[in-house]
Amino acid sequence: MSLPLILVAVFGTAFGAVWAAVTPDEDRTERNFVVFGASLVSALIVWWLLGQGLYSASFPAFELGVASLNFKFALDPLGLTYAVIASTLWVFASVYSVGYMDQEGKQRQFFSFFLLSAGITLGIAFSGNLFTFYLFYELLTFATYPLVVHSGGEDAAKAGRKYITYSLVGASLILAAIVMLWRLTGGILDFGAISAALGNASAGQLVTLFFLFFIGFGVKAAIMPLHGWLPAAMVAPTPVSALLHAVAVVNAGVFGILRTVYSVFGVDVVQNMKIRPVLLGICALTILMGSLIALKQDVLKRRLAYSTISQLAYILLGAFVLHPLALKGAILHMIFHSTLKIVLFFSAGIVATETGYLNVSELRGVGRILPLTLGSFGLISLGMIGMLPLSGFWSKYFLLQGSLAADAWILLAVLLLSGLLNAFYFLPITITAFSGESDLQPRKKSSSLWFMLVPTLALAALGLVFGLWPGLASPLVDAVVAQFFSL
Amino acid sequence: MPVVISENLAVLIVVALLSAGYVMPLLKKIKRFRVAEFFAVFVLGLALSGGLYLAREVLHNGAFTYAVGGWSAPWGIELAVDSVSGLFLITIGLVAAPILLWASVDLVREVGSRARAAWYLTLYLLLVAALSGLAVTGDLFNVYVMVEVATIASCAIVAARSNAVSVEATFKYLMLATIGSGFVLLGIGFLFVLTGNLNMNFIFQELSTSWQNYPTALWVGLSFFMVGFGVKSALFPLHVWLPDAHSSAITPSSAMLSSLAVKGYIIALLKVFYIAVGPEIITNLPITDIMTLLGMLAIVAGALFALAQDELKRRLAFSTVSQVGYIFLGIGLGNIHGLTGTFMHIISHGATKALLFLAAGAIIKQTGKTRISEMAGVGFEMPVTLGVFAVGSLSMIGIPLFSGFVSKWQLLLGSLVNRNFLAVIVLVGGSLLAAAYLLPVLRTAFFERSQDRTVKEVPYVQLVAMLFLAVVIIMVGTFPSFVLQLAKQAAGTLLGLEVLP
Amino acid sequence: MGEIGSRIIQNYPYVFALALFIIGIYTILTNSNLFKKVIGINIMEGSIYVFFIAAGNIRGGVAPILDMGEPGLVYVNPLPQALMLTGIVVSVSVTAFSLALIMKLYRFYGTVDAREIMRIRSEVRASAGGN
Amino acid sequence: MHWSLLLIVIPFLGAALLGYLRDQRSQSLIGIAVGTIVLLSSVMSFLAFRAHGVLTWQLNGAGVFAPSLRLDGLSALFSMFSAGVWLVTGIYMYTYMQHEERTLSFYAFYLITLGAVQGLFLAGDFVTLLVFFEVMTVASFFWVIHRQDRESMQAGYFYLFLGIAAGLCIAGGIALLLVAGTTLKIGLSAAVPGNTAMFGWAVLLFVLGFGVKAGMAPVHIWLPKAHPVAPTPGSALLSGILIKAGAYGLIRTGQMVNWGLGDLVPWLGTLVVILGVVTMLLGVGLALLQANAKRLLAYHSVSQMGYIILGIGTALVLKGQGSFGLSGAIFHSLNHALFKSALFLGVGIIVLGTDELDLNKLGGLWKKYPWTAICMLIAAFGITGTPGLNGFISKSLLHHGALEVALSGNAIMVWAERFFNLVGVGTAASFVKLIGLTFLGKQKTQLKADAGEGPMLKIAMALLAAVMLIIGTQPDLIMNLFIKPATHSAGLTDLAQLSQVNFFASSAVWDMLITLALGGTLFAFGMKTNLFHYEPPQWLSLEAAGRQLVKAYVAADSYVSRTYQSFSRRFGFRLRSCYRRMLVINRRLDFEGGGIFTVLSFSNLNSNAFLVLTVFAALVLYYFGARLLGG
Repeated sequence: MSLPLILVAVFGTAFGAVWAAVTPDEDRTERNFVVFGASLVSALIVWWLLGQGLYSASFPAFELGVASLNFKFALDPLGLTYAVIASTLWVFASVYSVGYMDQEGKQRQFFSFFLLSAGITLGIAFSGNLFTFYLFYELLTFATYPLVVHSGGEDAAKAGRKYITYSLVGASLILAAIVMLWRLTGGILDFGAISAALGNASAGQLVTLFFLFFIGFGVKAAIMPLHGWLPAAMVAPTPVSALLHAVAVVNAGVFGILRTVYSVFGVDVVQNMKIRPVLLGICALTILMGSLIALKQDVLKRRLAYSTISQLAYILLGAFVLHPLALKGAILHMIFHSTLKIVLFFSAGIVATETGYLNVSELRGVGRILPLTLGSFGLISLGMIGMLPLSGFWSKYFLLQGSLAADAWILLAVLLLSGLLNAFYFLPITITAFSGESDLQPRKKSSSLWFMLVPTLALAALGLVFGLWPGLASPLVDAVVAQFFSL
Repeated sequence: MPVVISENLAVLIVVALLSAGYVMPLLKKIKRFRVAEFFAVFVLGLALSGGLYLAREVLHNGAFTYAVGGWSAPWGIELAVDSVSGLFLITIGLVAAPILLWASVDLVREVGSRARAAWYLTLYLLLVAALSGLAVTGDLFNVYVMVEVATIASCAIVAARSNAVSVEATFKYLMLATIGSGFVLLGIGFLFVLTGNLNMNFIFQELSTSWQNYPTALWVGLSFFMVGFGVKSALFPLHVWLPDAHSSAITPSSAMLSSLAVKGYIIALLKVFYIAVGPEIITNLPITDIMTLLGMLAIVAGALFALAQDELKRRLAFSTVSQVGYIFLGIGLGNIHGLTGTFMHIISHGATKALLFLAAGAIIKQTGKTRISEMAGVGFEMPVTLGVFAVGSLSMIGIPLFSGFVSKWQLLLGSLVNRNFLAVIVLVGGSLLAAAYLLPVLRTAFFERSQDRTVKEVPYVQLVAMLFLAVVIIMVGTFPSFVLQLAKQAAGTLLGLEVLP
Repeated sequence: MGEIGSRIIQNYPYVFALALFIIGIYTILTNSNLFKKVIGINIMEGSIYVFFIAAGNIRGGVAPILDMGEPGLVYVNPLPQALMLTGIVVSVSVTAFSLALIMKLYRFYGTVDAREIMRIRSEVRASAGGN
Repeated sequence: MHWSLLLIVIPFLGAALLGYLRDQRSQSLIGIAVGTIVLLSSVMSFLAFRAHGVLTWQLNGAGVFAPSLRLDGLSALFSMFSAGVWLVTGIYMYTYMQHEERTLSFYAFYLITLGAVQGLFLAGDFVTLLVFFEVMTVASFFWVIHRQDRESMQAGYFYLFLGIAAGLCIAGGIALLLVAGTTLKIGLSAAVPGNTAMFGWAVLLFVLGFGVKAGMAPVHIWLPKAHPVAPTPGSALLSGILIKAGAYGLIRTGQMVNWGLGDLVPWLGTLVVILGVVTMLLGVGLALLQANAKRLLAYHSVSQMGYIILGIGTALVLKGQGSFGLSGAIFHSLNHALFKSALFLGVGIIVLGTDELDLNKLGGLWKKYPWTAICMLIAAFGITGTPGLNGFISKSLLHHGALEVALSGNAIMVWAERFFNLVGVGTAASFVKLIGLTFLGKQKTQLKADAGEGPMLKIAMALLAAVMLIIGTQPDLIMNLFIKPATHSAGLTDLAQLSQVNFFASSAVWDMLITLALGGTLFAFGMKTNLFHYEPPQWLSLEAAGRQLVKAYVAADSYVSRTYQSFSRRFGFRLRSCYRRMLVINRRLDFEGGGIFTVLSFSNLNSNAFLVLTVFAALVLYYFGARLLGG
């Protein structure tokens, strides 16, 4: 029952994409319903799978013929987590973008690729072996490129070029790594089965492989210094920035690294590679540098982009500590950061559409015009800092525990310091927005405002709910931890 | 299929194509010329089905030889039908038919008159026949004859549209090709002097016992072959004729040359080196190193030259140079994976490059724009064409589920088996460069706005042709098991290994 | 010296063929006149024929025509001769084709000099605005 | 326990209700109503504690985070007096807020903060405590920036960021505790942890985190910035209650380490004592130099918190025998809440009438403000520790504690005791200054038309004064009713020595009177020699150091980024030009010709034929070369 459902979830959205593409320009309502419906259906399917209980299952691959390069889907807690995040947020984002794109052109192109990327993301989540993963990962780049350059113009083109260059280079590294792995394991690429087959590989080979994967996925996970594309890609329309650069694409990179560490190599192998300090160092550096650079950004979305960079490094940090608690923190942070960051992007988008302001320095008094938007922005930025009672606290709390339990003391300082830095670059935004009077003469709110506002508020509320009942997420997360650590 | 046909099938294919070719001029008088064209396509279809049948035979019952007219070697002409020939026959059928179908729409307008069109068809079928001959031939005599026929025919179809540029390109092509065939002939002469035979198997037996006595002479002969076939198949430093010829010829010709003609000579080269001379001699002589070297050089340089082009067809021509580099790299690797990769790339690049050229031709025909920089927004006027162009580009870059990936994968494996990491880097970088010179086309076509909305999509026949090729690419990419098995077996036959079906 | 000399004397056809080949190549390379290039190609191919016939020849052998009357006759190898017949045919056709092309080129460029054609062509491209 | 839940819920409901009320009066009525309800229910819950002892309440089934509440003597006491002060302030605000703008937001955050504070005092485990701690920080932040001018913004950022840092410290401490394997429950002393070092770090982080809120040196810097700019009720509550949250946290931390029994963290007691002394000295020293009334009071809050911290420190040093210090700290928290809010409210009344905070510009106001003058005088006596007023009681308790540690002969402790008296002198001096310069002498500024003390203001002040007098005169009642149970629930069971203390022993009284006298003389001396106008050099303050640090960072950062950008620009430019050049060469080599390329160009037939030959030659030569090399 599950495999067909997964196929529906993955390719149903693709079908929706085609539908959206063939819908004539003027039938906006129809297209909107298609977009919303398709993402809703896939989300429902994912939730149904979740409801089925968190078993790991891998489905009969259908033969691609290329020696043991099979097309294989699998269902495991880790993948399911990513799927749940992506598909759920996609529903909200579809509502939001219906509102946001109301005035924009090229809707067919936008929405078809929007849905296509949704399906591909689910494909990444459910892929059962490295080859399938690589396939969808590669496709994601091409499916999201049109969204990045959607706004047109020279800088969009430049950003798109940057994005695709970075991604393709990363992907090609991954391809090389996969081929080497194939050689080493004698053709075994299924997640979970690889590490057993790596027995006769030399340490040097393993480390080389690991770093090939790390750099390859690190591009999308925006590890410094591979992050260049992310701030540039902020020229995209806001729903795109929100989804792709807070939820789908960057998380795909992070998810890839999680897969590499836990499903490909396995905890013990990585443990024995003795490279943890290097990895942790890189992550710590990314966290701090990202925050410090974010401090200097005046363009709101760029600031958010840099905060994303540093927040993603938290997740990787948790992954590399190789401790159950830290992994729990990492997975929680993957969930919470997505749900929080998307709200920030949404609010920024609303501000941009309603007032036309893009810079932090212009926001003075805007809070009076858009109280709900800026209110949720402020609330959620508290969450990003890691203050109770918002969800952001809990992930950092487990990250801290994990890294301390694994004797990575320095991380305590890093995490606390970066929390403070987050406060430095997030809070002034809200405070300026609510203090003083804006010189903006009041104009009527655009008709589609509520389409954008409702998802924003709902997700903000979600952040609060998770903060007060972090237990809601724990069955899933504990399942992931139990999957990789024999506790 | 009746026995008499099935066992004579190999020669029947060639004969059928030849005779069909010679019938064409007679058909130029009939009322609707399309009939003639469709007849030609139909014959090609027959050839394809025959090729498939042979391939299945070979795959299941192993290779067999066929003595033409019952005269067995060394007196008679011997055809050696093995998986190499099967694979290449399939490639020919899969690619030649859609190209001709595409051409059939406005061939007359392209070449000027019905009569010329009819002769064009003749030449086209001759070329195909010669290539199929190369696929099935078993001795050097035929190799020479077929190579010559192919050369003249391909020169002729380049000159089909008679304007200054194409004629000049043709002349250059002809000169170089003739020098090349002179070298090939000399190479044949050397082998003959050394062994007193022209049949590949006999040559193989002779050499395997006695080649240490005169390695230098053998080497000189092999160098003659390499240069001769290198010129004809546009191995990098010898590719000089290709860009002019391919960019100035009419679209079907360019597609044909890039996707098939070039490969035909490579098949011949493979036969000479691996069947006639034999793998162990090849691996003992520095040939493989040289081929690897030239292959890598070709991959990089071809791509760099392609980047420099603004004219779409010329860019594609240079990309052919680069892709031929992949094929030679595979030959140079000389292990089972490498050669499998070579064969897979022969078929995948055949389909892909044909598709790209046809799409480019469609764009040029509808918009009259030859430069990429002028093609802003074409994607919205001609979605299908640009869509299949995208398919071709992705396959060329080597994205999974497209045929290009399969061959790249095998090549990567091959270079890893040889611990040749430079080759790995070059392969990966090559596909990045391919992305660099193909994706801008799509970007310009889809993500830049154009003013005029007047352009229309090409007629559906041409769409069908292109879509067919796209489907081939995707099917080979997604379910390659049959072709891949064939390619593996072909590589096995060349290396003298037994590959289980 | 003597020994090498005698070998040269013995294999004079090959030496001759080599000389011819070099002459042909030299003609192709040095003459910018297209006709002369074609002639050069013919010379080159001629050298190849010589090479083959020499290779196929056997001292005192007779033409390979089966004669039941006299057994024990030594026949020269017919294969190279057959090959060369084909080769001659091919080269004739190539020559014809290239001559036709030269005529067309003369029609287009008004000259049969390769350098001239190069010059004109690059001028045309330059006027077309380069590539 | 239901009463305690009410304590937390009611204020938030009130805040929600405020949204529907536009005019200031009804808003303030809501405020007063909520304050009353909260006070009543806190009293009720105190009675419940008297009846049933410690009450705990746990929200189950929430998985990772299970909020829990705990009502014991300490929390009951703190919640009660905070509720009381809140109510008084609410009454005060009825008049005061008529002179402020944006009353709605102020009232909303006034109530939210009340809820947060109550929750903080009633929290049953440190995570729950942290929740309310953060809410309190953020909500009270809006008091500070309420004026929204540049100064208040700056002060607000200081307050907010330090508060958040404190929260992060506490969070880190919690994580450390968990890993160290001890309980997070409040009110239990930690079981012997698995990892003592980690436990020590956790305690240190707690001290730092709560110290920020408690205005402990050297992280007190937010306090003198925030108080002057906030509206008077805000500063009154900040200084009266919010910093007590820090003290509360410190006390609970002490309880967690079981007041030094078992030497889990041996250095803790000494550290806290030193911090306390430094805080006292710094606060009073800087207070003496202030001319701005509110800032003077703010610095006094610092020094008074120093007393409290010192008390906690002595309790820690004495390992379970320190009931003097601890009870003194608790008692002093109560007292300080009372007189410091009274003082702030009084100053607020003056400000309403004069818009003047500079003491040197005030004077002779007692005629106009008799009630205020009297109440502030009482409060001043209280804070200076005059016998008969509340301050005296707690200070003498603390002094006992100090004496006890001094008996140990340890130099630090001896000096601590001496500084204790010295600070008393300074305090006295500066309050003589405050009262004298404000109410005595001749009037320097003329008053506004509506200047004067409205009934509500009078009531507020009078209430506070009355309570202070009651405490001052009936110390034993208060001790037995509140302080002893609180001390007991704070983890000190041995309270024997508390019962035999005689507050009004002549020696103690004399000490205090001498201190006052010395204070007076110091004031006179200071007024003669313009000692009070001395400006301490900038570099002394931590804030200045921080500013230097930020400057240095910014400079370094800008330098690095500039060099990086210029480098990358130049590099990218080079790269691009090389790339273009290559393309041009390729094209010319390909067919465009020109210059040398006419000969080399691929479209040159001769060169092509030559190329073919060269390749052939190269192959043959390569072979021979290979053979020569290969032998």
